[in-house]
Amino acid sequence: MDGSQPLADLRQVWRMRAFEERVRELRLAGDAVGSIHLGIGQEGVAVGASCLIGPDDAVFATYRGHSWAIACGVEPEKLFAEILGRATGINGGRGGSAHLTAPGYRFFGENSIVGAGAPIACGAALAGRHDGTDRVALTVFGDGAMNQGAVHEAMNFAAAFSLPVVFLCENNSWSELTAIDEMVGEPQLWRRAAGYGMPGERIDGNDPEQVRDRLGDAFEVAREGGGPTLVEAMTQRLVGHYIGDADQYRRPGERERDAENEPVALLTRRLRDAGVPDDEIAGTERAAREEMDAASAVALAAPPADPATAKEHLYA
Amino acid sequence: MDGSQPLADLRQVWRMRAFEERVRELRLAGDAVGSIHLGIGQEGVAVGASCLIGPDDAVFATYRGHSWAIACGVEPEKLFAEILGRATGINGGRGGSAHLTAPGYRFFGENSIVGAGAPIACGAALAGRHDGTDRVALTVFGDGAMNQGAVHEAMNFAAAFSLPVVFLCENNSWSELTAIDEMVGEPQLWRRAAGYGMPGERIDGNDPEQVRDRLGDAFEVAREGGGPTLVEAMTQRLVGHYIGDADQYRRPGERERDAENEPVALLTRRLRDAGVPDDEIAGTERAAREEMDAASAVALAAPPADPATAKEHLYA
Amino acid sequence: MPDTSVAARPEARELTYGEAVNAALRRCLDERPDTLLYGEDIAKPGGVFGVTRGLRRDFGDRVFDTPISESAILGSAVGAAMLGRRPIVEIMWVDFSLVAFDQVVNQLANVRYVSRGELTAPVTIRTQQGSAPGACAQHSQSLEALFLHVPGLRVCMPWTAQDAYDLLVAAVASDDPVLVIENRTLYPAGKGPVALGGPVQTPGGLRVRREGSDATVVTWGAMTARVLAAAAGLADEGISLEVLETVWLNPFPTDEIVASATRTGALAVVHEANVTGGFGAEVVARVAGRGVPLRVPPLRLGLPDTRVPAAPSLVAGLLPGPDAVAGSVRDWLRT
Amino acid sequence: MPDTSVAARPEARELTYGEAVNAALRRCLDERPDTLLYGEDIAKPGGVFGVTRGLRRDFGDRVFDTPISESAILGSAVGAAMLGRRPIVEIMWVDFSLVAFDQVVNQLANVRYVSRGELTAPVTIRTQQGSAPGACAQHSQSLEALFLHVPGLRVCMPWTAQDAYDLLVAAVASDDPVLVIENRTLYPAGKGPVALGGPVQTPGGLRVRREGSDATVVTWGAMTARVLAAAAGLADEGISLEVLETVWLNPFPTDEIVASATRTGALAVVHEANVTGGFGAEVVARVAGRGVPLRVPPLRLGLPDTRVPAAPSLVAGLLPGPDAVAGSVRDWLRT
Ligand SMILES: Cc1ncc(C[n+]2csc(CCOP(=O)(O)OP(=O)(O)O)c2C)c(N)n1
Ligand SMILES: Cc1ncc(C[n+]2csc(CCOP(=O)(O)OP(=O)(O)O)c2C)c(N)n1
Ligand SMILES: [Mg+2]
Ligand SMILES: [Mg+2]
Repeated sequence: MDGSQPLADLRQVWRMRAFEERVRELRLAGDAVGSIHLGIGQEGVAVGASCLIGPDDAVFATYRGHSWAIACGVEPEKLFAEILGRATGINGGRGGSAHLTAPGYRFFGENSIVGAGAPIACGAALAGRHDGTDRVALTVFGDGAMNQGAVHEAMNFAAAFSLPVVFLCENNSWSELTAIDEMVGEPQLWRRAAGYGMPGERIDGNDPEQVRDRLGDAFEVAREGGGPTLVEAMTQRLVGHYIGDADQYRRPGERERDAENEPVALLTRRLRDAGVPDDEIAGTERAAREEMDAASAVALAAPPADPATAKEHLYA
Repeated sequence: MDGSQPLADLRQVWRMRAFEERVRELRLAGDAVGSIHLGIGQEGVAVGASCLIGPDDAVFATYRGHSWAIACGVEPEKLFAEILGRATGINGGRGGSAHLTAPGYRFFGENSIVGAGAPIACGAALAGRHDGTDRVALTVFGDGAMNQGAVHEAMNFAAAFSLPVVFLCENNSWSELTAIDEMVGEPQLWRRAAGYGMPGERIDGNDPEQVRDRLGDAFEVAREGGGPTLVEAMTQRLVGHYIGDADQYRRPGERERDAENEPVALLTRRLRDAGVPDDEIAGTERAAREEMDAASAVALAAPPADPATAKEHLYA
Repeated sequence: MPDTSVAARPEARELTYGEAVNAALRRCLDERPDTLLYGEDIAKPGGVFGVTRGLRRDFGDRVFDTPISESAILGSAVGAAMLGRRPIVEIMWVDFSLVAFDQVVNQLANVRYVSRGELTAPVTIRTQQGSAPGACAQHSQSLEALFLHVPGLRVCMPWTAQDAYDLLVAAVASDDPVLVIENRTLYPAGKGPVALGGPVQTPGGLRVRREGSDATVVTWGAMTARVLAAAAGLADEGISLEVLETVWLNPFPTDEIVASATRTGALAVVHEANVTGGFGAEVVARVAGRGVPLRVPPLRLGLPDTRVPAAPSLVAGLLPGPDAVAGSVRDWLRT
Repeated sequence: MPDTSVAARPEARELTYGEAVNAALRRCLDERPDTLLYGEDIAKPGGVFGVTRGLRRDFGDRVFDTPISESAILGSAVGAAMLGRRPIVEIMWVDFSLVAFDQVVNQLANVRYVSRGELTAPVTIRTQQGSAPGACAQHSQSLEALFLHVPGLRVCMPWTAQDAYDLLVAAVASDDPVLVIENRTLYPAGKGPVALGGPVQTPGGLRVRREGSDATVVTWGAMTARVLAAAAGLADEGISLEVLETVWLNPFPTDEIVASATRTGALAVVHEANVTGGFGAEVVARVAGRGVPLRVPPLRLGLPDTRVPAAPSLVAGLLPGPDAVAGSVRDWLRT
């Protein structure tokens, strides 16, 4: 394998990670406030998915959705500004870290209610059936969300009507502070797909290549009228559930395993194996940090959202 | 096979059917009012289940639950009175046909919200884990209820905690006026069980013998700590969704097939094959009709629920 | 059910309330290709109350039945609306909306606000509510107050066949999400001339159902009939009630009600919902907050604070009928 | 978090609001073997706010974590209560209750009524709500009014650490279902002496937080602090407010409020919920309905009728702080 794709992937992983590490600094410094959920360690999924998302597609993410917004192409500056509550934020400060929305970028938003995005994605797919596009709706949620009624209803709804929805479960083993394997009778979550009459599979979410390939199949099936698929992407968050989570519930050996599997480690190994020079590899991180430093500086310089506008846009 | 069990079964089927046919007369005569949902044709399931329900068990049914109340041993007189809105009704007229409750009979009630009984049943099972009983909670619902979020949550909850719950889906092919097979991607509903990590199977709900046997296994597993099971009992309603439903949505050949499969037909054939005399078979119906005529007459003679009591029992 | 397909020509047709709803849906499906109509049993079977009959036949797969999955119904409506459709969805009984209330409150109502209007959610939710003989506690509630506490959501409650038509057409045309609360006891009722095809109205406004000078009675939904019957009876006794039916509850016609109460010097609100926390409290609070001088303390009538029993004799003891309304108003104005 | 395990001896301990909740739970688990405590992340991790720490360790499998399944949590609580348990369940944010609102309204609240007391549902639902800096629209609502429109359900909202303890103990002891709405901004706050182990209170009553003669201000929850700060400031200007904190909203202390408003001749209600359809309307309507003569029209303050934005600068422009409360009250009393 030639190194150009993994290098591009690593560059993207680093953009997401550098973005979130900068967000963490801003939160710890008090420039940003409130609950912020980082996806550090999980970037492989969004990176692998990004090139699959077509111009008419629609992405629905969760509160842990910064990387998905970046994957959809939203400028980091506007995301920083949003998280910082600035007037220049992508939603003028109304959404914040946990409710980002950028329809112009095919990013139909984060959702802070576990599972609620899945039925909404069904609607986006349904719209595509009537508006002449070949839209695929991608809904991303966590392992814990699999136990929420709305996700179940969405999966059946999509399967019954063969809607072009891709259900992407990012299984990071934890739902907040609780281990998913203690909260289900069958920890292989993808196995639920068969009951709905749709294909399902488990993939390595840390490998953008594999995500591109297998999630790509799901997109293709959906786009060609074959209906929904459930993809369970195994991954890990290297950080707490939210910034401030003491993160002390990890199991023995977990952190070591995670450190080995996470996408930066995986892609770095792959690049080395392909003979890409260390300096070029390190350059991906450097460039990303520079980009995010600059973007966050611009955001920080922007004025806070104007209170005088707070009542606007409630009704047409 | 000796004929005594099928004869007893037929007797029970007839009690349920005669009860409901009498309810229908009362509704059409205007003595009872409102939406009433009959389970005529589906009695095989409740008849087969009745002997499995132990003294500490708890049964949760739906609006189509008259037969389940009878299976739990509630006196038809009190059920008639309830459906007629009489003071002597099992709930003094507060529940009506669709919200009967008789905890003294292990009947923890009908529920008129599709799917809502399933999580409640989990709680009954949970209570059993702490109160020293070997309670099994039986929750009965329709095929359409399988698509309701609450049922999904309940199944996972029970499976995750190995709760002694038996999930019994009475699949009568129709959810109100809509065919279940058009509302799911996988019409073999029992196949959902595997995704939750619990056993599931499809059985003939028209045959009390088979219900007793297979549902009995599920009860036994649950009682011995083996956790929940999903049983899909195939059956049919021979009447409309509610009294007054014009019932014109049936598919070609459906009525004929249903008439052949329904429990009276099935048990009658079995009894004839076992050499039970026709007169004895016919006697089951006669006795049931007499019982229900008498019971309904008593109920009809009772006074209506007293409006002066309507505000009582809201709070402790 | 008569063919309501001529809706586009402005003309009056003899229709029941349910037929008027059908005519409105037909018009919307006809005039707006971006509409979708779906819900449980609404397409092939034509609805449990027969209200949507014929629409599947005439509009094909824009009209479809759904699984019993209210979160999927409402959630998909939110998503389809974000992506440019104009879904009209049915929640068969308002009571069932509670299994999916998140999609209304946390999702639908936030779309426009959070995106500063970049996204909109022009969803129409049709539902019906109210007490009918024999219905159980889970099928009898009047829940408009819950929705009226949700900024971002418009709410209306037609009582006449004409309003069943006009409000629904207005709801579908509105770029805001609108909840239309019908009443199942009215579907087969109220046959009379309904003007179809008229200009699309804007959400808002009220109906002066009766002019009067002794007291202002604000009411909505099926209670309007009881209030009007009470008012007719009281008129014979020389008590003159002004009856205002607030078909739109959001936006709410505060000014008109304040003006009427100022004129009559007395305010009563009558609704079918439980009194405590009902929207009657809001009406009273708005009028009181404007400092309207009232001769007598404002009166609220509704379902007392209990659950709803099934037996007709029990409900009758709870929900005020025309006589009870008249009696309460009489006693109130005499104090 | 200090060990709160000595709850049974009546003594005062220095506790935060969150620690007081913990102490109350500990006492209930200790004294009542029929209690169960469960919800998302509440057992092994001790809760996302650390409020339930140590209880799993000390009470074993009566305390457990659940899947993210609010319908299963609430529904199973209903069932367990029907069968003789006394479940205390947590809904992490009140906003999340909306995914399972059916289990509260259509199930829990009906149990006793429909069965005429043959079945009861002594469930305690603990949740928390309110606006905190940076929280998004889906994590910032104050929804007490929705629950207060549901007959059959008791509702309280503690503000002090002492009430966080007392109300919760009272809720668990009550044979009715009770919703206890806490406030996450208070968990780490309010460290002070909390009397533990005192007699179990009965639901009901209010707290006179400040006596005064110029106006009665009714408030609850975290707004109490803002109102008291405003009242302290206004006192320096010679405006004397009587501040009543209605820790129990159902049952509601109507008589006490009517008496106070009658004495002061002015009534304001301040809450964190949206104004329209908020429970402030009910308070005003009750006082108005009693014909209490008021010098000035009643005042309602709360979140204006919008959704809740995330940016602190935007929320600050919406939710009245102490100064805005003081300003509004000053203007109001001067008219
Ligand atoms: C309906 C609902 N219940 C509970 C929560 C609180 N909550 C937020 S994130 C979370 C855990 C979700 O876990 P998972 O789905 O695995 O996603 P992850 O956070 O791991 O990405 C919970 C319980 C919520 N936001 N919505
Ligand atoms: C949450 C909810 N949605 C919709 C309804 C209306 N409804 C009552 S019965 C029914 C059909 C249920 O079908 P199924 O589960 O197959 O049970 P069956 O009636 O066939 O016994 C529907 C949609 C309801 N009662 N509750
Ligand atoms: Mg997770
Ligand atoms: Mg069915």
